[in-house]
Amino acid sequence: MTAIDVNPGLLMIAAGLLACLLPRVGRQLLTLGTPVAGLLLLIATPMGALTTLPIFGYDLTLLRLDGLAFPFGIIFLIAAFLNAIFALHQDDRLQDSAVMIYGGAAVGAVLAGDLASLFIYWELTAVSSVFLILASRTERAYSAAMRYLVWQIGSGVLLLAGILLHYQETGSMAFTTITLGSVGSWAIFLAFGIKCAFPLLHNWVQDAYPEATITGTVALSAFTTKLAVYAFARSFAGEELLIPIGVVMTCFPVFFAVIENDLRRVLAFSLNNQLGFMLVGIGIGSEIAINGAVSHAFAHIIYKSLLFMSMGAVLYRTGTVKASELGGLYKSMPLTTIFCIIGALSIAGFPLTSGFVTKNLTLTGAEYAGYFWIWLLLIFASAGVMEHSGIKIPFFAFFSHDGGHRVKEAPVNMLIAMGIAAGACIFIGIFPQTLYSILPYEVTKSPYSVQSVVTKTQLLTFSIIAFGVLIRAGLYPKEIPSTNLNTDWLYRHVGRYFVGVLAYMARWAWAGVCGGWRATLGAAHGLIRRHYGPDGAMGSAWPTGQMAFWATVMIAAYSLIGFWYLL
Amino acid sequence: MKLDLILRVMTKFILPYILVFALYVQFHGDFGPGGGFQAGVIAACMIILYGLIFGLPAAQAIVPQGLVEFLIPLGVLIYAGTGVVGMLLGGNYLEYTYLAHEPSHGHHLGILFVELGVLITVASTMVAFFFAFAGRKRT
Amino acid sequence: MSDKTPKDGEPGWFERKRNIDKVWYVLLVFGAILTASEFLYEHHPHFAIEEIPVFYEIFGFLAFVFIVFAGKALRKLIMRDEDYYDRD
Amino acid sequence: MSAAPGFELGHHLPALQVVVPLIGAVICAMLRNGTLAWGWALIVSVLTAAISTMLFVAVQAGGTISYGLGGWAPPYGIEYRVDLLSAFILLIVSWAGAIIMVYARQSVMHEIDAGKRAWYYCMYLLCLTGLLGIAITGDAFNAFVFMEVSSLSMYTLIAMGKNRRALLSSYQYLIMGTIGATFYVIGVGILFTLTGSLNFVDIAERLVTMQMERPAIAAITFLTVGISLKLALFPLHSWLPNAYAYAPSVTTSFLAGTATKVAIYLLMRIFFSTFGEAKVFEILPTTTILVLLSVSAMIGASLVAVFQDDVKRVLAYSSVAQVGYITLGIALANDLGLTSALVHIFNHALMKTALFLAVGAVFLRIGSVRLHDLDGIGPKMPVTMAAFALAGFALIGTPGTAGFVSKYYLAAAVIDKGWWGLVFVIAASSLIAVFYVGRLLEAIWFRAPGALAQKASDPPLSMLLPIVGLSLAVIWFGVDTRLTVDVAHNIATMLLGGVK
Repeated sequence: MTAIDVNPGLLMIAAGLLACLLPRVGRQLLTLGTPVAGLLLLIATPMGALTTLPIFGYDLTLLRLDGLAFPFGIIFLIAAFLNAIFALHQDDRLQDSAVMIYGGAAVGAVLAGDLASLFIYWELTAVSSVFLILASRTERAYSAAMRYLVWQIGSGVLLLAGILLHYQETGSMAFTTITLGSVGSWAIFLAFGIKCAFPLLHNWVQDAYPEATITGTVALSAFTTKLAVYAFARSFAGEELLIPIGVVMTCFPVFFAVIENDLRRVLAFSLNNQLGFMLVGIGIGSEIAINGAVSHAFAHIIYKSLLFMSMGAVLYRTGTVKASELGGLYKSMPLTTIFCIIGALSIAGFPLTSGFVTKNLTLTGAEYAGYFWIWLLLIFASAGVMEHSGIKIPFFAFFSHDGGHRVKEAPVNMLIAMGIAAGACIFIGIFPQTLYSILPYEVTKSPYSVQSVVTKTQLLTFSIIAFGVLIRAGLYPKEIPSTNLNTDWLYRHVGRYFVGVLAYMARWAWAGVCGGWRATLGAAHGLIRRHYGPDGAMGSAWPTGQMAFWATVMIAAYSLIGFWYLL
Repeated sequence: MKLDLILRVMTKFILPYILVFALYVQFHGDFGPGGGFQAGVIAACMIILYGLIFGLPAAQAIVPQGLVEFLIPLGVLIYAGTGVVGMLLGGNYLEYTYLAHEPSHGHHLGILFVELGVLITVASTMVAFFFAFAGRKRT
Repeated sequence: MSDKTPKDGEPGWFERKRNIDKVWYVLLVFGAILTASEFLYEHHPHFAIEEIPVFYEIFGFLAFVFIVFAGKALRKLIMRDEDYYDRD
Repeated sequence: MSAAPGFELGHHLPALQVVVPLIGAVICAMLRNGTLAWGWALIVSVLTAAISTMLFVAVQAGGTISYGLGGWAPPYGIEYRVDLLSAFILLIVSWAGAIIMVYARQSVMHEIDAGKRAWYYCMYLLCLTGLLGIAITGDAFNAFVFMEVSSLSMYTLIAMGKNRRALLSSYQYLIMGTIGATFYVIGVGILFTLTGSLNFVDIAERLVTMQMERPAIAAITFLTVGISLKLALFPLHSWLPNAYAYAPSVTTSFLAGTATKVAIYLLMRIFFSTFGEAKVFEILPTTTILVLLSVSAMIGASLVAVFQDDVKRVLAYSSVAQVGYITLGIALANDLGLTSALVHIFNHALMKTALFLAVGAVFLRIGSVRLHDLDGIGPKMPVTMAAFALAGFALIGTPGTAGFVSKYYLAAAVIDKGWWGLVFVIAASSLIAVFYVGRLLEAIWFRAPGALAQKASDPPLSMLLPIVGLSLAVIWFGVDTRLTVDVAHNIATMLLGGVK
């Protein structure tokens, strides 16, 4: 191992742990400096580098750098850097170190070469990121964080089970292409799927991200799901099942986004939709489609961060991101407005923005492969993106009817972070070759053919015109403060009653058997507390007689069972 | 009770015989029933009886608390030390064969010391119990 | 856009009916130009549907309208009070 | 009889292992002065640890060592028998004893009255003697005697706690411990009437030819339940939390690191090298019962730990849960399962001792271990609490720490057996551990310090060193598994080799 072959992810994690102990200035230097150091380290690492460490009887591949890992590593580090600038105004030990460990784990996972390491980083992203939600320090955020954690750990557990099974079947721990078929591979697929917010497994994104802190949401939007995209690109490239899944993901969130009132939740829906594009690319699996997915992830992290940052700035200044309470902010926050519009144009994929040059690759991939319906639905989803991210976000936050907020422009550090991100969106849009050069495969064609520019512009412009028509005709749905049900209803609402009924029945049954003894069953927090808490049957100090009683019960049970077996 | 003349005089008479009986039980241990444990209890009875009749302070004047607390570990030390001596002389731990020139003498000697240790510890522990209970103030 | 923070009650540039109309007409004109430009370059359609004239314009418009109306319908089904989950 | 005259250290190591702390304890009691007694006890415990290390090396090199006490040849005399399993446990117990002793001086000065300190160290060494004795003896009844030696001294060690409830806890432990010991001795008695022998190896040889009759089952029953009480297997665990919570800090650390581990050793000794795996696990449904109890412990006790307000109680309930991991490994009765159980005995001793020592340091500084009083204490005692966090992460099973190694092997063992559901149980239990450890860490590091925590600071060096050392060892043994896994694997192979 040469000095340079160190996983930059480990560097970030170490710095994150160190940051815990430092005063504010030291932490800021670390949060800014470490991503830069990591970037330099990553660029200096020769392509194809491979570092292995023998442990537990097999080789852990600590570092594996290839064409697929490189762009993801780069963009994760850039995202960490942008987030660091964006967070400079706040003094929060917890978030500073959590976000670095989180980003570090994501980078580490991308550069890890075996499934065991992947699992470790996978869990680390889950555990570290939950602090970004907890850091909101509200009751709502706490319960959202717990639900988030359950999903994330669930994914981790599934991944672990999948890895072990996969290892049993193939004898290989290598993190590389996996063919769907065995139970193990399905478990891994599903574990990735949870983290990638597959339809029906998606709701933790909309549930948790809007509850995170202003800066936390930016980091959350960058790492977790894109790590899953990377994992799919690494292990399941060309797996056709991903295409229908991806298409569904591009389409269904747009309907929910239209009626959502919380603008950060709208962005969370839009995140799902964008992931769908990437998954379709991975599912198609051709060189151009993979390029499309990777570059889309790259560009997406930047403009989605930008959008979350602009909404963060709005939240920071006005204290709300509810569409029904906002509007007219362009007067107070002009720069934020401009940056937000640039982000919106990018995500919608207007020519000369990063979204255009990357989404074009995926669409071209679908065209070349001749998937007509896929292509059509992707076009449809593009119009959908225009609706909820391209128009809705900037329109309701900054224009629309005046919400009456008279606030200051966003803090300088936020403006700088947004400015850099906005600049990057346009830079990539104008000079796509810089991004194309680091993609896994060579890109030969420029995205800017007359046809593609004209047709995409037509599509998007007429979407805007449709918006104009609807809003002028008063047909556009009003913004109403509301909660919109989603799959989380199942476990947040029905689940509660279900658990309640179960617990009631269990208690009843127990009472019948042991005369008023309290049940030890129950899943809901209150129930567990009732039984396992300090006053519960399990948690309280037992009288000596009760202990002795149990000893007798055990003796009797063992004896009976033993004699039964000898009969 | 201190005023009861008969009890006081009789106790003073009996005490030496109790001690002699204790020593008899102790030394008779390898041939008949008896040994360090019983002897220890009997010896302790002497002090306890004295304490009952003449009061706790009087008993503690003969056997101070500090001495009792010293004797308890001392007995164990004698027991364990005998074993170590046997070990140093070439046998296994607690092997008395090499304590004397002849194995049977060695064993005799070994048992004697071990029983002495037991006597000291048991006697002093019993006394310590008595002191502890008798010394408790009513609350 | 004005640089100074506007006073309360004074409508901003984007809140005057006249200006909004201006933006709207510019948009319409731009749409018209785009539609016209359709006939000025050589088409390389991958799918038959792309050969329909003004396909992208119609598709974009209809897709948008569909999404909005579907959303409105969806609201009937899934919209609840804001504090829905907070109640016990 | 045997052995040529002349003293040879190597030959007498098994005896010295027990005799040194025993005589040390006695002399400790005679010293009367707390500080002197501590110095002496430190020397003795380090010597004891050195002896165990030498024994371990000797056993690894030359195989099982047998030592006939008093020169009487086994199986008629009492045999001290050191095989790899015994040597491994001796190593853990004696080193835990030595390391905690380094720490003990300041803590004991703070928590025990001056007049009782020498007695405290005496009892500590006696307890050490008893625990080592259980692990080293090859005689079933002698094991009972040592069990009583260790238990009686442990009751005293607990009762010396400052809190008045320490007395009640000690009394409860006494009742339960006595019931356990009685069951054990009943079991041994039945075995004696069956086989006419008290020597484990001899009993095993005689049992091989016997059918599995009802008395044998009764013996297994009493032995298992008796030892289960001692090792706090669910639902016989309830003496443990109070005993841990109200005992002096040093006692708690020592108890957590060693006492349950030795009981587990005894269980393994009886299951695998006395009755044999075939009798216990194939004829009887031991696996099912133990798995059920272990799982209940892993989930139930962990859940209880989540809601405790006293840090020591959180850790105590976690210990009950962790014992569940170990017994689960035993219950699987396969190579990987036993390996994981043994590795976890080692690792859990390591991390729990570290955690309790750190908590003891907190108690020294602020006089409370209620979670509420620990709010924001992290930045005030950074080194202690960083070590606490490390050990806490290990408790969860974070990769890179010792806790992960044991869980990894346990999961592998479960999979090897084909029981997939249990993987999720292990994961679920770890998840609950995330909650209770996270709750502690959140309070310690991320809350605003309260009035008590404000004036806290890191403890003196003599306390800090063991804490830091152990928590670094937690990392070390998370990466370097030669000592733990390789040895444990050899032991597992030996135990499953069956009764000769």
